[in-house]
Amino acid sequence: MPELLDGLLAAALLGSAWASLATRDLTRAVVMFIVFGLLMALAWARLQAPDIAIAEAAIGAGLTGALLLDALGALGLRRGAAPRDEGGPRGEP
Amino acid sequence: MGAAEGLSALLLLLGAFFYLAGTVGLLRFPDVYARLHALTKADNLGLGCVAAGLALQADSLAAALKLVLIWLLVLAASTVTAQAIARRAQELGVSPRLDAGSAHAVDGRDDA
Amino acid sequence: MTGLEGALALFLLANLAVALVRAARGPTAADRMLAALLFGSTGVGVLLLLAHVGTPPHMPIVDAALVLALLAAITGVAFALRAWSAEGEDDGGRS
Amino acid sequence: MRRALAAGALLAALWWVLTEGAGGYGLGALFIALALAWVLRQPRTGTAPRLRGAIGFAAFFLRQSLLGGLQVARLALVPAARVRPQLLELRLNLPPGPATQLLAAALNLMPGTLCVHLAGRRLVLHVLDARMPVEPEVRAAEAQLARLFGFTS
Repeated sequence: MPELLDGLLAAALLGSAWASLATRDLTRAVVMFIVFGLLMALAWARLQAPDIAIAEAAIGAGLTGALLLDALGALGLRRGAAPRDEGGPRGEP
Repeated sequence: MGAAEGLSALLLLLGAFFYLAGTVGLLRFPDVYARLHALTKADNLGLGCVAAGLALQADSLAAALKLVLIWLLVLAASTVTAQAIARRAQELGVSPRLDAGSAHAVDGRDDA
Repeated sequence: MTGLEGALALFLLANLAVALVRAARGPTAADRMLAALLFGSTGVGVLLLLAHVGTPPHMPIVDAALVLALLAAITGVAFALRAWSAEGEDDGGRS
Repeated sequence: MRRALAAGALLAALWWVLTEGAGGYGLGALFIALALAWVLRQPRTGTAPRLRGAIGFAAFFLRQSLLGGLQVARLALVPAARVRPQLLELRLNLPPGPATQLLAAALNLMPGTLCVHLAGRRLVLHVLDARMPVEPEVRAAEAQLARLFGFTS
């Protein structure tokens, strides 16, 4: 049972990290990064390291996510009419 | 002891059920607004049941109240977030998918 | 009792893995963000359960859940107020 | 003075819960004093919640959010069920301010309602199931909040 839990956690971590890196859609990358931070906090908790889990939850999932989303908004505003031109026609796999 | 443990297990299972409902709703509901319903209501009830079930096992009253505090924080966070997203969706002109049968009457009243 | 909690944590994590699919392909930016918010609220539940798994329960993990709950609102509100704009093309495709 | 005592007692209780009753009140007193100073510097809204109303509202809210979760679970898990969304516009009886904001926040967690727009007394709701009697539910919540903030008299 614990092996299954840890395996699933590791797989989800790898999956979200890959999804965050391997996309040209910035919104998707940021959201997957937030998800990765949350999963990382769970992983630290699973490794019996609650202090690092707290730091990861606060910095990785909370503040960095909000800052990246804010940056995304600023980027979209500056580009004006075509907010996501480099993303191409929706980077769906 | 036995009764408290049984109730605790029941609440935990109930919490998992509501979490499942929230996830299925997120996958199944048709648009952003309906998905927000699933996210706020079902998930918060799921967390409430889990927190209550764990609070029954807590060593001290303060530890149990801490779980309740976490639940209240998540409640506040998710209703504020849901409202902010719903409001923004409406400002951006995302039109909700309305029920075909009742949409006309309501639309007429809303435009007035 | 610890067996039940571990099993439920696994179940919730499986829930999250399913929601990960939604986050990865959910068509609009808001759909992705909703999946991230689901990760937040379910993550709090998983952390609470993980804190009670094991023969000596590891209570400091509850504090991690508390911090996560405190900061969950910031990301969602930042998305709604700052990041989500000019989604017209997406929503036309959806509905 | 009453306000300072109530806020101070609440903050002390919060510290007690956060430390799980383990104490550390030297540090705690510092933070409680800082938070209290911040709270007392906030402008008064003129609507202090009543204790009796708070208990009634909490009971009402718990029952309604349980019903809300059950409704979402039914709509999500029963294969034949499907959502019938609609928009509903209401005029609130509560005066605009903290009471209406709390009402909108509470409605987000109650069966089938999601606040889409709130300006003054005008409230637009997204309703998950058009067959549900939403308006009586909103009015009941309004009455509870009026009691909470002492508007009934």
